[in-house]
Amino acid sequence: MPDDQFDADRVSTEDRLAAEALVVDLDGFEGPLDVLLTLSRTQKVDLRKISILALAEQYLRFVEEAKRLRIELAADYLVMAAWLAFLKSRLLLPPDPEEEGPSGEELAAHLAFQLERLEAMRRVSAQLMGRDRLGRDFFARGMTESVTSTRKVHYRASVLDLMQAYARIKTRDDFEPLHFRRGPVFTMEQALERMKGLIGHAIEWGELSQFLPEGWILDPKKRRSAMASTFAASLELAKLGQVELRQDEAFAPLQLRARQARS
Amino acid sequence: MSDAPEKDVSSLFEAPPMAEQERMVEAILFATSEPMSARQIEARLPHGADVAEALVHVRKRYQGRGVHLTKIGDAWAFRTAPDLGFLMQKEQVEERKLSRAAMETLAIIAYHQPVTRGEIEEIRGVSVSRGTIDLLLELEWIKLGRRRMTPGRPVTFIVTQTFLDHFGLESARDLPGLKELRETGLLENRPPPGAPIDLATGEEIEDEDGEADDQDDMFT
Amino acid sequence: MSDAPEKDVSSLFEAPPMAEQERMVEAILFATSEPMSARQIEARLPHGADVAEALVHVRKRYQGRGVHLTKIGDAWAFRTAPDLGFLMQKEQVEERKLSRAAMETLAIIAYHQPVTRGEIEEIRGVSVSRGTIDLLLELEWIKLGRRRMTPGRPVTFIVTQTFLDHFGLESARDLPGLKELRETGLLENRPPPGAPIDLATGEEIEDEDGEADDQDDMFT
Repeated sequence: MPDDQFDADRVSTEDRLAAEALVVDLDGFEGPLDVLLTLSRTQKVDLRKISILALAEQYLRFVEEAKRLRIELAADYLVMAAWLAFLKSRLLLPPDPEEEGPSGEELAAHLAFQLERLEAMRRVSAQLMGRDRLGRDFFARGMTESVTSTRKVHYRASVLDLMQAYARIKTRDDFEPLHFRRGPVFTMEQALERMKGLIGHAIEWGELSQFLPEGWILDPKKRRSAMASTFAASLELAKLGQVELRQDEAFAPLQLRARQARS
Repeated sequence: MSDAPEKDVSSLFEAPPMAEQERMVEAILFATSEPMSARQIEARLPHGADVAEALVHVRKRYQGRGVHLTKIGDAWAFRTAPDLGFLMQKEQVEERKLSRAAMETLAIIAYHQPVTRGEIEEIRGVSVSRGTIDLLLELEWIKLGRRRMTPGRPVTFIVTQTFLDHFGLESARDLPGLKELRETGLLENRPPPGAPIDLATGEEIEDEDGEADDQDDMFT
Repeated sequence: MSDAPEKDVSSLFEAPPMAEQERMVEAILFATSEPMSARQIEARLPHGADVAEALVHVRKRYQGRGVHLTKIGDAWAFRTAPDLGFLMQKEQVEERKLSRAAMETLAIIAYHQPVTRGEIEEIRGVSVSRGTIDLLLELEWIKLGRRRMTPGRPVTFIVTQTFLDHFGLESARDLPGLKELRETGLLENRPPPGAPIDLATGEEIEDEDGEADDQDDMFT
């Protein structure tokens, strides 16, 4: 027993030192899983044989240490701490037959799997980067040949360009400095001009809304402006005797057609 | 249909002898720095040429030489022998140093492809940092795969031919350590037991059942 | 120059065997971007190499092949065999980046297809020039879709298989949506570099190559 006690103290001192080192170095870590992986190395065992309980305790000490030093930890570090505290209780307490959900062992096994997988990805990432690489260890043809005779423009565009272009359009408004912007207005003059061009073909009765200009139909604000000016323009044309207007009842759609040639 | 007229017509377009086809393939591939697929090469050769066979000949001819014919996915390119890289300091391109996050993300995409952003985050235990995916797309080492047929239909990422070319891989099957990873089950899609907690976001992970097929696509 | 006794004592300063020198010269001349003189090649080779002899060997090896080692002035370079020049004709391509106007128009078509010209203008906030649409049609990245069943029956545009091939997409649906763009950091919180926006008017600044949108008086 005293041996155990002593052992536990010694480990915890080591852990504390390790935790302090981690806290100081927090910027170098990529999230809680990374910290856990680093902590697990202090156990110096195969990741498959790692003690998740010990690891959970080490991590909780790391978080306490950070709190003691008044270092603000990102939320995900705290989420992990809460989860590990939960896991620890599951591992220590006898299983409650009433309780739903996976056992502590299952949760621990999954965490071990995640750590092992992350370490494996680190390993292969290093292997990949250490391979012979184009432009560093082996090379492509430097003097590509081109016989000047047929000229063809090859447009280059990547999917990244495409996505950025779209993102750019969609965020353009965010970058504009604050200034009063006149809403889009389709002027009466424009509407008149347009209606004069169209009216010759309007032999049948047609609704006013059909005469709205393309590009002014989807956006409600623009539509309202176009509707108003188109309406005003049609009144003007009626006054000039070029169109006829009718409306079946109040608030019914307004209809118009070209005034019959001879009347 | 009689044979005689056909013969006459085909003789007009008769493929040159294999030795000649080989020369042509050699010339075409020598002239470009980009890998070319057999189909692209074929489009440049006289009608009736057997590109596959010509490529085999060319490859054999350059074995052990200072320049090799390498296969990159379904394309081909001449590349200098890697052991002679030290002679080429002048041609060496300044390499952009990749962050650890970018290297790991790349490895995860290569070994787990097609893979969603959520899965990358689940493996790394952190959210994918701003610009990491951006950088890898810009290098043309990754591209978009098919959307996952799971709720939310997330986009997936896969590695490209440029990636294979850069790392001297004939196919994604030749990734270092791939076999071992598969054998130890580390590439399996193992959902967390019970109520899944996503370490990156603390949110529940989407149901990822039935996508094992996707994952096998590249490697089987 | 290399004799029997030199063989087993491969000291650091010993020139590699001629076969090896030949490989080196081959690789150097393959990768270089301009013809190199014997002296330039020599400067790259290990000390004691005999460039002149190695060049003779390389030249002989490529005799009658699809590629020749040719002497240009006092420099050396690999060149396509003159009789195969005809194969190189299609190689002549001028790479040009798609203009910003075209890129944005293309993006809108890809994300919103089928989409009319009027709708493109609404989304972009500037009018779309005929030239832009024509270029995209010519590249076969877009094509005409069904006419809209609205007055005037405007034509719609959709993207093509060629588009999908070029951008390495299975389908346009695989493009990440706005939310995903934001999550992956593609949608940045600052205007991307090289994307000038005239803040005063919100109008587009003309492209360098003079392919400006026609700023119709439509909105003024």
